[in-house]
Amino acid sequence: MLLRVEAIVRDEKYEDVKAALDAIGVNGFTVSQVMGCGIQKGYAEKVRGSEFDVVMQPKIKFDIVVSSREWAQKTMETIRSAAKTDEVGDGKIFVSEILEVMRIRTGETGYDAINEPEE
Amino acid sequence: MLLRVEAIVRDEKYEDVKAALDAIGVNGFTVSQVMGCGIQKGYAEKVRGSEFDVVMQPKIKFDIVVSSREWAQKTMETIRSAAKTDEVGDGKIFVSEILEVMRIRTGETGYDAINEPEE
Amino acid sequence: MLLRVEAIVRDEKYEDVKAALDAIGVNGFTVSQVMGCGIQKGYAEKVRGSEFDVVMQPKIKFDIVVSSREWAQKTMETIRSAAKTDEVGDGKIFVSEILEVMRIRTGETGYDAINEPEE
Amino acid sequence: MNTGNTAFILICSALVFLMTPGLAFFYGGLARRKNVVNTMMACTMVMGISVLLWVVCGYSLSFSGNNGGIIGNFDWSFFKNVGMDAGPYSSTIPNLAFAGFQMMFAMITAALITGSVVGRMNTKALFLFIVLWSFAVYYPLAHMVWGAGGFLSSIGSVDFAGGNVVHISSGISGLVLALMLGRRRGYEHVKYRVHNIPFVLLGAGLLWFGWFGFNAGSALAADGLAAHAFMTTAVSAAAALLSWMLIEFLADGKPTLVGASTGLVVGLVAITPGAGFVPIWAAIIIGLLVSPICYYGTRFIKQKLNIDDALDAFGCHGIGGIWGGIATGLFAQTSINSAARWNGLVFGDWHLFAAQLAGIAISIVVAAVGTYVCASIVKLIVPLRVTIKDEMIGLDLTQQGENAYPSFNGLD
Amino acid sequence: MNTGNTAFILICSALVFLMTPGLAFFYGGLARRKNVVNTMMACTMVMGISVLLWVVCGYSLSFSGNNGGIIGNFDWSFFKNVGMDAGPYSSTIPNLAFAGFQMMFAMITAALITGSVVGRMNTKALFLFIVLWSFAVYYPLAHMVWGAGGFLSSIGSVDFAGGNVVHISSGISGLVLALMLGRRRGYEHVKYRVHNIPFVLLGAGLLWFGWFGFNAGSALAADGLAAHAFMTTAVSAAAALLSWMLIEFLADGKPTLVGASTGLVVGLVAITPGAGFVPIWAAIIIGLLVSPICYYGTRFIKQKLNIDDALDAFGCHGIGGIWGGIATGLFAQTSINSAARWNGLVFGDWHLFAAQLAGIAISIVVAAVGTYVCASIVKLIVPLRVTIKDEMIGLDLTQQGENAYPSFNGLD
Amino acid sequence: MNTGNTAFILICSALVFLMTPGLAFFYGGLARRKNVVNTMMACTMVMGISVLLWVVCGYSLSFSGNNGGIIGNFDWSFFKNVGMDAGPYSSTIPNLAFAGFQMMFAMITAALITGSVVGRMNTKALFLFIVLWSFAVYYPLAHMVWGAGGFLSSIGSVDFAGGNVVHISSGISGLVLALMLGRRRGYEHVKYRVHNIPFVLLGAGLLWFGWFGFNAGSALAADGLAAHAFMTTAVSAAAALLSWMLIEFLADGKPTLVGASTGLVVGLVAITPGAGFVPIWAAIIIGLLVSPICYYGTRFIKQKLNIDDALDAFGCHGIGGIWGGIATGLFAQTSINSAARWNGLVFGDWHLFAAQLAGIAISIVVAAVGTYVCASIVKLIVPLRVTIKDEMIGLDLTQQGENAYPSFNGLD
Ligand SMILES: Nc1ncnc2c1ncn2[C@@H]1O[C@H](COP(=O)(O)OP(=O)(O)O)[C@@H](O)[C@H]1O
Ligand SMILES: Nc1ncnc2c1ncn2[C@@H]1O[C@H](COP(=O)(O)OP(=O)(O)O)[C@@H](O)[C@H]1O
Ligand SMILES: Nc1ncnc2c1ncn2[C@@H]1O[C@H](COP(=O)(O)OP(=O)(O)O)[C@@H](O)[C@H]1O
Repeated sequence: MLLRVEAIVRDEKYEDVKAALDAIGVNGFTVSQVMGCGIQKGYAEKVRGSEFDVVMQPKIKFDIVVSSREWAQKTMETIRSAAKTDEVGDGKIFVSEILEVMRIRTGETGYDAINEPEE
Repeated sequence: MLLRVEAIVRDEKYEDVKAALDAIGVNGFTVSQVMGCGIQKGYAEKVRGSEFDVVMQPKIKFDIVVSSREWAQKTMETIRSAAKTDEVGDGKIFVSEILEVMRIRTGETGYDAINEPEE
Repeated sequence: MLLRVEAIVRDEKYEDVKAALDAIGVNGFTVSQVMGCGIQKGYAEKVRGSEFDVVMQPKIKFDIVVSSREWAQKTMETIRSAAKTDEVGDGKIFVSEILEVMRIRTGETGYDAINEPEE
Repeated sequence: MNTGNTAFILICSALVFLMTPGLAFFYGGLARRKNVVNTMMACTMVMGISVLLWVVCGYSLSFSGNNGGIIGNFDWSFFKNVGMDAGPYSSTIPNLAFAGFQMMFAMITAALITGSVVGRMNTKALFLFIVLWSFAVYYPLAHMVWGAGGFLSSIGSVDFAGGNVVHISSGISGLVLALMLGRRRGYEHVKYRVHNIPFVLLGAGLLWFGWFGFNAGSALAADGLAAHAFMTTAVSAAAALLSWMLIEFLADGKPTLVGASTGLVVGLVAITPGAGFVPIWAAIIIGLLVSPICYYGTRFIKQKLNIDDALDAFGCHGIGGIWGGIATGLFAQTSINSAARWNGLVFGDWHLFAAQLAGIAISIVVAAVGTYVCASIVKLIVPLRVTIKDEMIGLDLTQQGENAYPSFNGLD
Repeated sequence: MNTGNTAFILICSALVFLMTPGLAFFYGGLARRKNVVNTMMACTMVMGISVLLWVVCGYSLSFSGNNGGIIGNFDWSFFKNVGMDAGPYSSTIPNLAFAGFQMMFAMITAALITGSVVGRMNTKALFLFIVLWSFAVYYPLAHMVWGAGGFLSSIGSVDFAGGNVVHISSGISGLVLALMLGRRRGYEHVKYRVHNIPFVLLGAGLLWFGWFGFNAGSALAADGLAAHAFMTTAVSAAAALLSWMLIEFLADGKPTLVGASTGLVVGLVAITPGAGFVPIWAAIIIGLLVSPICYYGTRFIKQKLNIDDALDAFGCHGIGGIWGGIATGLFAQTSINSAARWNGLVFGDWHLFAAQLAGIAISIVVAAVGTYVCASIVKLIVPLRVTIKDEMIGLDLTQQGENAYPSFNGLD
Repeated sequence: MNTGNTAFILICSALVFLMTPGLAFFYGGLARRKNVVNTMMACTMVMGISVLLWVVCGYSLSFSGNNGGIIGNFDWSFFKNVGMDAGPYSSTIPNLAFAGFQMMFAMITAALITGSVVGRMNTKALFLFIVLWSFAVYYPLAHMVWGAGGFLSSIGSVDFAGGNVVHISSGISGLVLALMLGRRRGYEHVKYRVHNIPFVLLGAGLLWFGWFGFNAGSALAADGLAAHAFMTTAVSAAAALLSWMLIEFLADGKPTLVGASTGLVVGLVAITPGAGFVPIWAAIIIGLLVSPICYYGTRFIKQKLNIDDALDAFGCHGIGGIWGGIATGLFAQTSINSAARWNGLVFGDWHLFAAQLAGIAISIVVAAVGTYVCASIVKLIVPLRVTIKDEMIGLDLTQQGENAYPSFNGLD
């Protein structure tokens, strides 16, 4: 079963999460810059003495497609322990189903498309 | 049932949509900058007298994960009324299923992960 | 059946993929800038004589929602042939299910929301 | 004719010129991302308008002849009779060099106004406004303050490098224009964040650099007075930079770069009228005080009066310029520059102080009335303001058809 | 020796120096995001090459001695005999100061060429080309126009600050190189959007600032002629800025900032050869006309002739320089500067006009032939063009191994 | 008093001023995106501190009187007795102009240090440090080298424009501070990529521009020596730019823009002490050699010694300044400038060479000890370093409460 694990984490946790994913041997992932708001309502910024609410916080989104429930579980736990600060704004992890994968280079699909041949 | 509502709206509607989502009490959302094309084919830009087609238009993508069909419906309607201009290029809303959610801070999953405790 | 075809391709293949999608008459798509890593482990960059690994590579993500399995197949093949260089790092295509679509401008849903009326 | 003085004034003119592109970055950096090009365009088109009008008849109206102390005549139109020889304003430099130096002042003044109107003013209306305003406000004021027989100089009011002519006039004009335009859509709840802080510093750095030419060059010679004005300029800017940082530090412990940049600019504004009149220790005081004055002044205008002086053209230049004019009346010394007829108030003589107040008041009236009239005329021809839809999409795309950085969130 | 003149020329040299970094921003801003570093690198490496070659023998070949009116000799190589005393070209400034001033001209000229080749030229080939081109085109032309006994000056053709030597030569060289390189991949359908419009304005602002040194400094003294050239420079730029805005306004109601910036630059180009020869009213005409000439010229070259003169080095500098040379033949007055032997055509004398046409024609031939020969030699050593794959990935990564802004769409 | 010289020094002062904003861009461009504002703030606040302290007593301690060859006195505090007339250091320019020129040197020196500490130093601690350091290191060194009766000048060591005072002192101070602060978190594995390469070039371009004022202005007159220093400055920068490109070309075929920019800066550093002493051919050698010295030196410090000299304040200014001081001892000629008592080593006299080594050694000791003491005092008041959490979030948000470009990956 192909699953997409999508994690929205704090900006400053990017390097830690990346290192943690590398450590468990994830085969690949895609990262993008997003802005988010949730319970954490941002901070107040001052420009020349006038205060403004900055509600949207910069976050980093990791997208990892994995080929089993176990991997999804493992990935979630790894991300969680790397990204946690216990303060509001730590982010969320979403899991959804992927029907099909293809590696553009080889045309491989399914399990082979996201796992390295030697594994 | 966990659902992801994903809306692609006009750049300049960002603040209106955000305000509308705040108003109905959505618990959180994630926003990113994208480029899109559809029926709307962009505009022509002139640089030193030479004309260029600019097909891709900047758009804003909202991602909102909600915990019921009703909320998904409500969210879609809210976005639609805030983002509509009746001109080509207003964008699209996509709904898909999410299997699992986790709040990184607490490790809560499912409904609790995306709803504030006091609710 | 509504499907999302999501392709992560090389930066420099953006124009080729776009042209190829236009050529088969895709009705619309959304593009964003992402960073990725996979088997391709980046390159080494030198700043004033010190070497650094740059693991994350800039990639382009295409999101195309289509209304049938045939279109999904056609879209995948089109992207693959436009984006392929046969070198590591060409990227991946993911397909997932979409439950609902709405065109913001008209409120149309389902098939009509993503296909032009004249078709 | 003196080659040292001529070299100095020509180079200072180039330095003052650079202030307008510098201002484009100061303002452009502060603007929202969707209004960057439009904000910079305002300064850029002013470069064209001010120079061309100056040659056509602006210099003549400001500095040739005298009609009732209010305005000059047309004898020097198209620089007729303005040549390579010395003119009436300095015997050691070519009349053309003096004309060039003064031209840059006309340019930066008009450019300063545009800070009040960003995010909502129609480019066409702004263009017309700048043309009319040059005639209605700038040339008369320049003549009154610096022209032979000018009314303000005849009452003994002094303005070394343009406190009245440049800063008060632009600040007041900006304020009136902001009032006539109304606030930007959503002024109360939208967050106007600075889109590019390095650009703000770049602008502030170029302004300071150019300001050395502005103030030291106003001695019209490469002499001790120029060196004095150079030093008062530097120290006032430095003091204001530090006092703005201090205010922010006391407020929340985080002095900002936008604050430090703003501080140095208001320090430069405040010393402008007195640069060649006040002693160096006074320049420190002038600089230290201008930051709190402008900090709280800006806040009061925007939050209490609810006036959308978008980038604080009034809050910084108007208020800072008024303080500078008053401070000149407090601290000027005839021993530094005998162009001042009396010492300042702290040395016990009230004459100069009174003349300064009168000068400031008259400058305010001229600028306010002139701006109101000009903008009212423009309104008959084109609307002052863009449509709400254009404002939301942003003025870059709707007024200039451009996007400042299309490939940063888009693709190349 | 005169301190005022020496101060003026040294500072003007610094101002002209700043034009090359300014140009790096003007060009870099206009480039695509994947070619920014490479575009700026072209200007930067020219700074190194031009200065070093100038000291080695460039100055000598341009200004020492005379061989048939075509080229100088090697007597001043490594600045032997070039010292703190006055040289043959001015009795009031050190020969070293004159050498420094002229050095900056050699630098900016070579840098201008690079605008035609962005997005596809091999950095190594460009490096070699600039070296050869300096010998084949720049030093001969500089000698012919400004050197003692130079051929073009002997026929009475005049060039105040470098219309032929700087602008026509760089424009034509760029055009020939663009032709030899061929168009960028996908030239017909790819959209070349400006990646950073504020940088374009920054570059244009620094160019204008530096140009005051370029044109006024060409008087080689801080005198009335310098002031005159200062003023013609300003007004031509302003007029061209406005006329470019007008063209765009008439076309679609949206004057652009890239257009205004381009306008001011072509205004500066056009006045360069005549800055110290034509009256001020003529500078207005020269500026007003250069914008339509370059606007339609650029369009014709790119769309009709289908030549990929990428950032319009020819369209702006070549065409603008030719117009400037012709305009000098139309409007020059011996009463302004007796270095011109005759008045211009509008005053009824055709001699200067004819000499100008001859000068332009010869400059074009020298630049075109020289460029063709140099590029052909380079081609024997390294390919002129990068591979298609490298072109697609972008020259920043493939030629410099750098990414201009890695953390803007990536991550820090 | 001479107007040409006065004009020259005032304008050169403005040019040197511009180096500090330029440095803010050079450093800011090299920094990570989350530390841009903080890096630029360091340079900006130095502008305020250095100018204010200079007027209060810095100028006096550096240049008024003499206590044991080590430090001056307080006679010129608040510029008492510093006026429009000539002072003891030059008979042709106002004492105020000399004071202004020297003030800019104090500013840029302090700003240079900040390059070593980016990404981890507490802004408050840096502020305090700069204040103390000015007294403990800068004023004594300036007095020893340039003050009347200064110890280093009395032993015959020469420093034309600040090799010891500016570059060695800032480089060594940066190094000591970097050691006391420790490395940035994750120094071993995190990749520090340059966040904005065009800003690096902008900074380098403004530095080079300002450096003409720095070196040529150090002649304190617009004369042949100034022109000589102008030329050695240009050619050393150009040679170093090219030799840095060559090293990179040999390493992997891809010369970078960051490399070329760094090369030109170290070329400027290296020529600074000898600009008005060495012949022009020697300037080529000095420039060609400084790039490999700094390239391998920087590598050694960062990779072998594992010192986090973040933006290479020591690697470029310290090492380059030491090489420049030595090179002056090698190549100086009394015939160029009789302020040097002996010729350099290559001309067969070892006296100057020995004096230079002594001067360098003493400068290193003063800077190292002074920095250590000052930072130790500061540590008693506020921690030198920010918390780990603040370091990860970035100093922009945690120290300044700002984000350099909030709407680039965010939204406007
Ligand atoms: N319902 C949601 N849908 C999509 N993204 C969400 C949702 N809720 C939160 N997020 C994302 O997660 C981030 C952190 O959420 P927040 O509620 O502030 O913190 P926490 O998860 O620690 O309670 C937000 O900035 C947003 O990007
Ligand atoms: N099939 C699709 N898949 C993904 N995104 C789409 C699709 N169709 C449209 N979009 C997105 O929606 C935006 C608006 O679509 P467009 O067809 O121009 O307008 P409208 O929805 O008003 O007819 C596009 O710019 C694109 O980002
Ligand atoms: N498991 C994955 N989940 C999400 N994205 C992936 C995954 N594997 C690869 N990618 C994306 O695809 C890109 C190319 O993958 P890579 O393994 O380097 O090349 P190839 O697909 O040619 O073997 C990566 O940069 C990343 O953005």
